[in-house]
Amino acid sequence: MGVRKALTGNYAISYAVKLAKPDVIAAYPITPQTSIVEKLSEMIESGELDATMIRVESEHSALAACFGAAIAGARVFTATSSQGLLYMHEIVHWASRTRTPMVMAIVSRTINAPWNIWPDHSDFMDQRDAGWVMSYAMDNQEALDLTIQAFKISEDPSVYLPVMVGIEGFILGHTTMPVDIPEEHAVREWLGPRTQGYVIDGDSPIALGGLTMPEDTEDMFYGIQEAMNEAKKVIREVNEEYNKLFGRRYSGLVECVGCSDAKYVAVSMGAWSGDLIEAVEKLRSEGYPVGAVRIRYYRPFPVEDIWEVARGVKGILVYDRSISFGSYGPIYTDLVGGLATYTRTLPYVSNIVAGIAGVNITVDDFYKLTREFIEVVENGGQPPGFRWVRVRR
Amino acid sequence: MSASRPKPPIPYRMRDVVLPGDAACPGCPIPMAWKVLSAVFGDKMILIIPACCSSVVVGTYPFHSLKTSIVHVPFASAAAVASGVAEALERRGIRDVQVIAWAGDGGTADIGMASLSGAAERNNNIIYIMYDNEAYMNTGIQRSSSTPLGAWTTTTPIKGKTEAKKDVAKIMIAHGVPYVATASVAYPHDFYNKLQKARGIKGFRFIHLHAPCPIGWRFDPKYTVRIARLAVETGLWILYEYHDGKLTLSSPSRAYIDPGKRKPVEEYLKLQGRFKNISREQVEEILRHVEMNWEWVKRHM
Amino acid sequence: MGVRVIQPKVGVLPLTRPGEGVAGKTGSWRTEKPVVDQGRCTRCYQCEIYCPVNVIRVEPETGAVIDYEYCKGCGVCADVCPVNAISLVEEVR
Amino acid sequence: MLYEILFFGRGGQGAVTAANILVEAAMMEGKHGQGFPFFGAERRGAPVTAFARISDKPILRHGMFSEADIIVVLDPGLLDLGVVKRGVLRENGVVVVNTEKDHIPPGSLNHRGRARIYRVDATRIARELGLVIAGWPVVNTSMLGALAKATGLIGVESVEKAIGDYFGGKAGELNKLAAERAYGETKLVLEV
Repeated sequence: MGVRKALTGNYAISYAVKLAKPDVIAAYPITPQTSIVEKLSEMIESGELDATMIRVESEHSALAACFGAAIAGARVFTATSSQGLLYMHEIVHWASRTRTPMVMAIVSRTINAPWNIWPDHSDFMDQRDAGWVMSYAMDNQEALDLTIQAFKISEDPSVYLPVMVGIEGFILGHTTMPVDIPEEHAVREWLGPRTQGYVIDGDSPIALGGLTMPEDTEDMFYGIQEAMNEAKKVIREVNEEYNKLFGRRYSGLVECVGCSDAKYVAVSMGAWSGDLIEAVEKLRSEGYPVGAVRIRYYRPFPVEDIWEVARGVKGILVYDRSISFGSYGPIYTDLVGGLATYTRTLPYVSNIVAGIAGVNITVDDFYKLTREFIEVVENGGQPPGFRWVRVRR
Repeated sequence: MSASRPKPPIPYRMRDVVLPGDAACPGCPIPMAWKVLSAVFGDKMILIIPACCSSVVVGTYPFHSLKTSIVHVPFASAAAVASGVAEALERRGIRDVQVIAWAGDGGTADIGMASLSGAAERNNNIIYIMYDNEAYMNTGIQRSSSTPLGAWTTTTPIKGKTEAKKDVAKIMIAHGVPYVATASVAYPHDFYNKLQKARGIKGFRFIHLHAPCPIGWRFDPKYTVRIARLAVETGLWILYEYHDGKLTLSSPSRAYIDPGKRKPVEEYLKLQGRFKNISREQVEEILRHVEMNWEWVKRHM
Repeated sequence: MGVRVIQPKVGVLPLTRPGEGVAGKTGSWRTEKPVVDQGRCTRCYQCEIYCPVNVIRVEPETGAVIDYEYCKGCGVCADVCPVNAISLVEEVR
Repeated sequence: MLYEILFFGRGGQGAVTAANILVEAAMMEGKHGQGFPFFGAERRGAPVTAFARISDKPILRHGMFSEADIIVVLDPGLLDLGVVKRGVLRENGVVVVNTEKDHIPPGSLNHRGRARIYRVDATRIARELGLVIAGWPVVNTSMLGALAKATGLIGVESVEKAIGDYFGGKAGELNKLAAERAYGETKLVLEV
């Protein structure tokens, strides 16, 4: 079996990448991502990892170089945050629309200006329409496990889409926790050699991404939507295989705590889900019939999984750590839209946007906000549909 | 025009890769240059093409007009994608395939400059060819930093460009890369020899290829080669190689080190509608730049 | 490092393969047609080297032969011919 | 039981490293842990805060906190500056201070209820062992030894093993020795 090490979330990702044995890594420094690629550079220079590091001059080139290496048959990895991810955005789309398997870690940091290095989900959410499979970890162990799984999912012929794995900067990125690192050989055997739908290596004269008429392009984009649907199945299978091989207990696209008898559910994603689960457990111990739904995979959006637990509940409270200005939190809009495809009578679905720009939200905050929501509904009232909970009011 | 007989095997291997019936405008020199590439590399090349005329020239899904591999990439990313492809090939032990970034002047001198500079500084194992038609032709003739002084474009519609042409080859020399050359579509043998030379060198190689555009430069398409040749014969476009810290003047340009041998620059300008409104002062300024360029070349020989 | 190429189970890849006439029979674009005077042709290859559409073949026996199916009629061949063996005539259809 | 621990030090004294080594030591005892720096930019010499959580159950909560069960002060000057008062010590909390003096001004602490205050002269231990880097006595490993003694939260053997793993070689040996000596020299100076 593997070993247990005390690792930051960033290092947990570095170790996961090492186990997946990429051929090429290209990255550019940005706080709070940098220590992932610093660690990988150290692994490469010490000979621990046989890979090529392309030390590029920008994030745009980081993902472009990864894209180039990937289509030429290399397993690749990069990582970034915030402005860096925004700078990459063009290539983010290029990678998915060419069905290029690759893995990128996003160490979330809010989008600037003003300068701010603290985490919310705005950088991650900015990529939500880009055709990447998107997962988000709750703790460092999951950061490692999701990163390893990302390679498997990305290279599955039913998927062939790039995968991004998110963690919050600092909250996981710079926080040391014990992490079980699986045995290298077992991971490599499970992942197997790199798989992709085509390879551009000069062996046959194919061209990628040339001018395409609307109807043909639409067919290609439709295929991405189909691949996203396939990805749901693949993610569940990969999870099960991984659990069995490495002794984990992950659920599929979402994780539910106390949902079986819940009349209310609180939905969240990321590290603060842990705080929310703690609050929900406290509420349950006090007799409140509430469960917590944690989103592990945001794309494809796990609406079926949420419907499973949400059908028949009286209220759903969605915690978003980013805001689509002029609209709502993105998880909320995805959830309401998704549930509306199942039913014409939705329960109360409320949205709380909080923790924006790195504002700390505690177990206590979750406890109070969730209890308040339940009590309003129980007392026959109507909870506010949308609230932006700020520390300074 | 000289009647020198070409040395085989150029014309024969030129037949291999470029398929007829592409989407280039009549007289476009892009496929001419590809024929020379094919003479050197056959189909063992991967062209990395950012947004430019070439993205369109090769045709529409599900076919493309070159019997070789192409990767179409976003505007600013040619050098970076090429770096990635080259590193992957290296790791896979594929040595007989040349990765070539093929980008226009906009994709090189403007939006692609950072990624170009990055790849050059890293000395990634690629050949970067900037085919320079001196404006954004694919979007309809807008000014680039490589547009020459005085030239009309749709974004310099009345006064013409008021600044001098950016000298990208010099910028690349300053990067200390192993090989930099200038070339012209009018001199395919010279271009061929430079590609052959570049082929034998490992690391980052840059070729700045002068490529007149009949549409954007406003001339009869049959004059593509004539105009490209005039650029050299007037001394405006100097063909040279820079290798191992030494600059070598290429044979087509050798005579023109003597200003007396150069044709009058007006012969070049008057054939092109884009210089219709160029002022006397601008012509003087161009001549001053020509002189400065030659002085620079002499200093580095 | 190994790489396995397996077709995707769903979707269409944005890949193309080489083909002639990606822009159609480009011979129809011509307004002028280059005509070779074989008696004058010296087999110097200039027209073949420069032809942007790659439709001219020079063979020692035949001299320059133009494939009019794709020739766009740009006239470059006529301009580069050192012995004026190619003339441009108005296209008549 | 979840313990939350605040480390107050100055940039360069290794408060963050101390938090991380503590997590490793807890891990060796089968416990769960989190160790992290203040989320932001900190500069050498300026006051810094590091955080740790240790629990026998998986830790769900994340992020910084200002209330703690244990406060570790790496630099006595921070007491006078009022920096330590930024952390609120919970009922029955423990404070461990690096100081040569037995007198700790009670007003320099912020405690909810009863508290026990321990001290150790970690600076002297570091100097005697030659643990000085770029002019700075390395006190963090001594303070971990003192923490083990004062709280019993973690065995000093685990602390020493984690220190050895973290530094390795001669530095590891010296730092283990520092922790061991601090463990022996730590004493209770005040109960409030």
